[in-house]
Amino acid sequence: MSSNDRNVDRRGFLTGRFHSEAQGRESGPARSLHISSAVVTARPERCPDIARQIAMLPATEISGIEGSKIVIVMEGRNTGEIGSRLTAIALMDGVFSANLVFEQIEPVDDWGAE
Amino acid sequence: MEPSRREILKTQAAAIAALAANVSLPARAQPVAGGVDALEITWSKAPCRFCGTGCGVMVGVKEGRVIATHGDMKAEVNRGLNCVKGYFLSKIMYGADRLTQPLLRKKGGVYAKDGEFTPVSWEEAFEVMAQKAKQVLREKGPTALGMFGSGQWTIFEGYAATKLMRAGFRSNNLDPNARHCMASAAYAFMRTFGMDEPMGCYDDFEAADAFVLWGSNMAEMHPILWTRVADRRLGHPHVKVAVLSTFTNRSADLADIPIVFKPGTDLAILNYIANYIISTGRVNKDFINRHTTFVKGATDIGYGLRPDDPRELAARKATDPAATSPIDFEAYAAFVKDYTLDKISALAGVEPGFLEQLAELYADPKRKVVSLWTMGFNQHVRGVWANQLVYNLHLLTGKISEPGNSPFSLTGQPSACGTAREVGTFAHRLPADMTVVNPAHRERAEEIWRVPAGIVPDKPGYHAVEQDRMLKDGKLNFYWIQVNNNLQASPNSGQEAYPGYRNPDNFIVVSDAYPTVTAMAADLILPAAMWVEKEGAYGNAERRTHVWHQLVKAPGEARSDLWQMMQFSKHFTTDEVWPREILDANPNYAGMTLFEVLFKNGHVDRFPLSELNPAYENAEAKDFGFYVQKGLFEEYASFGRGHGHDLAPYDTYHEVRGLRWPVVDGKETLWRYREGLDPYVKPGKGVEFYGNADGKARIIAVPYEPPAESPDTEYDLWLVTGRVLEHWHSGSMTMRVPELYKAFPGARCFMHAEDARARGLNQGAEIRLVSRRGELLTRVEIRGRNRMPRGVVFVPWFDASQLINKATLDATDPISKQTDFKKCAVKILAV
Amino acid sequence: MRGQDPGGLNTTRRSTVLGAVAAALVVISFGALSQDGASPKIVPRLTGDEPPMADHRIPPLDRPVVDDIRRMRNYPEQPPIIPHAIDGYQLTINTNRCLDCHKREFTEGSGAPMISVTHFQDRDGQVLSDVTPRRYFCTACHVQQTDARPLVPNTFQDANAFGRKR
Amino acid sequence: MRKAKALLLWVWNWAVWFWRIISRPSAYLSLGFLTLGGFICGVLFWGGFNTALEITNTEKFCVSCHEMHDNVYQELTQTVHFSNRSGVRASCPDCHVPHNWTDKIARKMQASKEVWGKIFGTISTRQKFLEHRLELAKHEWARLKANDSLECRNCHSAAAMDFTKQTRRAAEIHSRYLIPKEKTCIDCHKGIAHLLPDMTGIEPGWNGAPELQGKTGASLYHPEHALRAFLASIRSP
Repeated sequence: MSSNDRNVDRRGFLTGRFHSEAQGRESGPARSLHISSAVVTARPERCPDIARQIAMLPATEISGIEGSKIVIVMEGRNTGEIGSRLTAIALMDGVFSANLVFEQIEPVDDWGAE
Repeated sequence: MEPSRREILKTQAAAIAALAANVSLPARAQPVAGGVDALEITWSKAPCRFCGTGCGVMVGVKEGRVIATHGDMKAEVNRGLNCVKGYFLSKIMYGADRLTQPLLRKKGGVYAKDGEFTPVSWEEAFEVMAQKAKQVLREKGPTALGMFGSGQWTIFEGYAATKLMRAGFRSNNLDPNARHCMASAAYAFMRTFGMDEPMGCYDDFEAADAFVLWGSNMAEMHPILWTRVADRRLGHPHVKVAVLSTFTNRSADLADIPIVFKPGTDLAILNYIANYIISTGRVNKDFINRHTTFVKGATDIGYGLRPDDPRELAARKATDPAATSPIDFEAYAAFVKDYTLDKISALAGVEPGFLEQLAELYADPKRKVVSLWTMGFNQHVRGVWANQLVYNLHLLTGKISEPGNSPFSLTGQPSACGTAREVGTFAHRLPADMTVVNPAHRERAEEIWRVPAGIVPDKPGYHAVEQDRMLKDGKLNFYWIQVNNNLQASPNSGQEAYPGYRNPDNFIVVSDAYPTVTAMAADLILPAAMWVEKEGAYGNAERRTHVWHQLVKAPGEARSDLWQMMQFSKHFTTDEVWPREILDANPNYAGMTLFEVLFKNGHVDRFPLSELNPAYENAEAKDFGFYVQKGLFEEYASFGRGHGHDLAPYDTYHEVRGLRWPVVDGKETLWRYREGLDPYVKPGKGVEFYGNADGKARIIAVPYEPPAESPDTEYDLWLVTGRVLEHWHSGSMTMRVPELYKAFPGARCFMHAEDARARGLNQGAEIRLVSRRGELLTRVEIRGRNRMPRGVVFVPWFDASQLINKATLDATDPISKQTDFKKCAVKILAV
Repeated sequence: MRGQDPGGLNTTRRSTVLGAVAAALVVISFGALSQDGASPKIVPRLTGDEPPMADHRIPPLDRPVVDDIRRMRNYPEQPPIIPHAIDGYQLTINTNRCLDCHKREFTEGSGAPMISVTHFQDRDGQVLSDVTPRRYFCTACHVQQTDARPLVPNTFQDANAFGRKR
Repeated sequence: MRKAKALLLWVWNWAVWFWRIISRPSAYLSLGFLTLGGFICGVLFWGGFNTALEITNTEKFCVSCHEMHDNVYQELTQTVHFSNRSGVRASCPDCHVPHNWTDKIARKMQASKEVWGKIFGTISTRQKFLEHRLELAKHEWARLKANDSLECRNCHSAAAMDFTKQTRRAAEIHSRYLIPKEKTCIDCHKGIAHLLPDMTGIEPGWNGAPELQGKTGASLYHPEHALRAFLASIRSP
C-alpha cells in the first residue's frame, strides 16, 4: 500500500508548509479519502451568513449550527487539503476560530497491507 | 470508496465534532445508494468470548456473517471498552481451517487407532462413539467413562454435561479445565464462607483506596478491569496500588508498591501481614468476635503427585490434607508471631520497607482495600491456603462485604463461575454448591432431574490431572473433550497426558472449532459451533449471568456442544447404562433413551418453539423441537432459587446486560453477607456468612511450606508459565486472527540479561529448555513486557509449537487438586 | 463443503476472489479433507507438530513493523494497530511515551496522529479536557505488529463486502 | 549528624598532627635524596592515581555497589544500550563520565558526594532510590543539557547520521530539531537507558502547539487549563 501523499502532506501541514488545493489535485490518483469534522466559532449573529460562505467551499458541508458554533464536515484527499480549507475558514470575517476535531483516513484501495 | 460508507463516516465525523462542541445536530438526511437496507447492520449484545471479566460487546451482523464488534456502552462491566482481543472478536470464527465435518481415524474404511483422519457423517461418528462407550461400560463400568469440559462451555452445555454424565452414564468423571484455573479459589470459598464465589463485585473498584495484586498480572490478563483500576488510581492521588509477583510485569507499571518475591513465599508474606495487623493492635475485635471462628489446618500435606512419588510418601498428612481443628484468637496470634519482618524479608527476598508499606494498607482502618488474585494464587501447591490467608487479612480487619473492601478472586475463563462452579461440572460437585458425597444433595438433584433415586454416584470422579493419569494407566478408556485444548494445557504432558491419548485401550473424542493439538491427538474430531453461532449464557467473576442469542450459522456441519451431547444421548437406552436393580424398581424408565430421560422428559422440553424470538436463529431448538436453552436454564435455576443462588426468569436475561445473582424480587445483589445489601442476611445480624451453619467465616492458621520442586545446582532456574495479552485459551482462536498473531507470533523464554550472558546466550538465541520431565526448543527474550529477576524464567503456553507443559510438573494443591504451573525447576542450554 | 463460504454471499467480485483464495488455502493447508482420505496437514504453532510432542526448530523472533504506514481498519470500531516499534517505550504511572507524541498538544511537534476524541470520555460518558485515565494504558488495545506471516488465512469480510445491492 | 561531627573532629585532629610533623625541616636526609625520593614518589602516586581513576571508571566498579547494581543497572539490561544489533554497547561511564580529562576530574570530584551518599545510605533501598529518582535524574538531564549531550555525541554524531537508514519519523524529527541545533539529544531521549521518574511537568523535546505556548499559567503538561479557557471562551458569546 502506498501512502506517499498522506505522509508528505501531513508533515507539510504540521510544519506549516501547506499544499494548495491545486497541488493536492495534481498529486496523481487519490489513494485515500480523508473525512474530517471541525467546529467553527463565530459571532452568533453572523453565523448563518458565515455558514453560507463555508457551504460554498468545495467538499465541505454544514452539519449543524447552534449559537456561536458551526459543525462542519470536510472531505479531502489529504490532510493538507483539509487543513488549508480550514485555514481559509478561520480567516473569514467574523470567525474566531476553526478547530479540527476528528479525522478519518480511508484508504481507497483496501487490504493492501496484507 | 463506496458512497454509503462515506456517508456513514461523515455522519460519524459530524457527530463527534458536535459532541466535542456540545451542539445538537439535526437528523442527517442520508443519500444512500441502494437504500438504507444496504447500510443496515444488525447489532446484538453478547458477552466477550475470552476472559472471566465478562465484558459486553455489540456484535454487528450482515448477511449471516459477523462483520464488526465493539464495546457495549450499556454493559456495566466495560462501558464501551474492550481490550485488543475483544475488539477482534469479529475474526475468531473465520480462521480458514475451521473444522466443518466429523473426522474419524480410519484404516481400510473402518475405525483404527493408528488410522488417518477421514471425514465421516455425524451418524457414523455417533455410531462408532456409542459403540465404543457401550463396550467400555460393559467391560469396565461407568468409572472408565470420562468427560472433560471447560469454563468456556455455555451454562446450558455445562448443565447438560453434568446431567448426561452423572444421571445418564452414572459417572462422576466429569471435570472442567477450570480445575487448572480456579479450583483453589472455589475450595477456599467453601472452606472459609461455606459458599462459592466473591461477596463483592466490580463496583468495589470505584470505591477502593488501595488495590493489592497477589501474583495477578491484570494489565495483560484482565485489561478491562485494569482500566477501572487505572481510572481509580490515576484519578484519585490517595489511592495506592501494590503489585506482588515473582517477576516484574506490565501491572507493575502502575504500582506504588512494587514487590518481586521468591516463588512460593507469598504464604509467608500473608502471615507476616496478619502478624503486623495483630502486633500493631489493629484487629477489628468486634468483627472477629461476632463473625469469625478460628481453625488450624493440617500441615505437611504433600503435593498431589502420584501416590508413589517419594515426596508424597514423605508427607505426613497427604491422606487428609483438608483437615482442620478449632483454635482461638490467642492461639492464632501466637501462630503468626513467628512471621517477623526480618525473617520474611530475608525468606521472600523483599525489602522490609515495601513489606511494611503493604501491611499498612491492610492494617489502616481508614483505607478500603481490594485484594485481587488469579493464577498466581490458584496455580499453587498451597493455592487453597493462599486464598484463605488473604481472607484472613480481610476478616481480621473487618474489611469485607462492603463497597471498596473486598477480597476478590478473578477468573480466567468466560464462564468459570457460571458453568464450572455454579452448574457444578467439577468431579465432586452438583449445581448450586452441592456435592455428590452428600446424600441429601444427591437426592435433591435426582428429584429435580426426574431420575430414579440412587442414580447419581456418590464417589467423586477423577479430577483433571488424575484423568490424565488414569488414561495413561488404562483405567479411563472413553474420554470426550469439549471446548478446550486439554493436551496443550496439561502439566507434564509428554509423560502424563499424551501417552493416555494414544493408549490403544482408549477412545478419545475431541469437539472443537479448530484442529488443536488435542484434536490432532484424538481418535474422533467433532466440529463445534462457537460463540454467537449458538445461543449461550456465561457467568463472569462477579456472579453476573449474561445471555446471548444465536446470531450467525455455524459453518458446514459444525454443531454446538449442546447439540452434540443431546444427539449422542439418543444412542443410549436406560437398560444399556443403568443397573438392573434400579430399572426393576422403576420400570417406567425401561427402554427409554437417555435423550427422553434427560432432555425430552416433559420438563426440559416444556417451552415450545413459539417462545423463541423470531428475529434470531436457534439451531438446537429447531432440531429438537423445543426451546432447549430455556428449558435447561429454568430447570437448572430451580436448584438455586431460594437457596442464595437465585436467578431471574430466563427471558429477562435476553433484555439486560447480565444480572448478578442472587436475583431476589427482580433485584440483583452487589454485595453479599451484609445487611441492607444482601436480602439473605437476617435483620439485626449486620454481617452474616450464611453459607456456614453458624453464620461465621473461618480464619485459618496455616504455615509457609516450600514448593514441590525448587531449583538446585543442575536444574538451576525457576520456570513460571502463563499468558500474554494477545492470546487466550491456548491461542486456538487468537492465533488465527492476523492482527493478534502478528502482535505476538510465538512463545519465547523471558529471562534476565545476566542469566542469559552467564550461559552465553544472546537476545533471540535459540535454546533448549530442559526439566526432569521433558524439554523443548524456544528462544531467549531478555527485553519486553516481562522483566525477570535473576534465576526465574517465564514462558507463555499459547504456542502449540513450543509445548511448555512438556516441562512443567504435575504437582497439585492436595486440597483443590489444581496444578501448580508457576513453580518448577529447569535448566537452559544453548542449541 | 466450506461453511465459512456460504452460498449467496459471493455477490461481489472481491468476495468471490477471497472465497476462492480461502478455499485454495484450505485445500493446501488441510490436505483436502475430501474423499481421498488424506489427513489434514499439520500447521505448526496452531496444531503442534507431528507427532504433537516432538520438538522442532523455532524460527527467529519476528521483527516489529516500523514503516509508519496506517493500516486500514477492519471496521470503524477497531483500534488502529501501531505501525512502529514500541521497544523500550515506557508506559508507567510516571510517564506515558505514547502520549508524548499522540497527545493533542504534541501532535504538531511530533507529527503523530492525535488520539481519537472517544478517548476523552470518562466511564460515565462525560467529556474531559484530556485523555481519560481509563484509557491511559494504550497497549491494552493498540498492539504493535511484527513481520510474521499469518499461519492460517482469515476469511473475515468487512461491511463493504456486502450490501452492494444492484 | 552526630556521626558526621565525630568524623570531622577526627579528621581535623589527624591533620593537625600530620602538619606538626611535616612542617619541621629535615635534619638528617640529604637534599638529593629528598628531591629524587619526591620524584619517585610522585611517579608512583601519579601512576596509582591514574590506575585508580581507570578502575573507578569501569562498569564493573559502578555496579559493585548494590545501589547501582540493583536499580539502574537492572534497568539498563533491558535496553538497546545493553544489547543491540551491532553489539556496540555503552557501559555506565560511557554516558555518565566525560571522556575529556578535566571534565572527568571535575565529575570525579562531584562523585565524592556519592561516596557520602553511600556511607549514609541515601539510596540504600529500592524504596529510597525511587523516592530520589526524580532528583537524581534531573541532575543528569541538567548536566547533559549543559554540555550539549556530550556523552551521547561521543558515539552518536549528528553529522554522521544517515537519515535514509532511520525510520521516516525519526529522520523528520532529527532534521527538524537536531540538525538546526534547536534541541539536544537529552531533550527527547530521556529514559532511554533507565526507567523514568514521575514526568509530570516535564515536557517532551518537541514543542507543544504554539497557541498553547507562552500563555500564563498554562504549562505544557497541563494543557487542560488552556483547553478549559478555550472552551469557556467559545461558550461565553
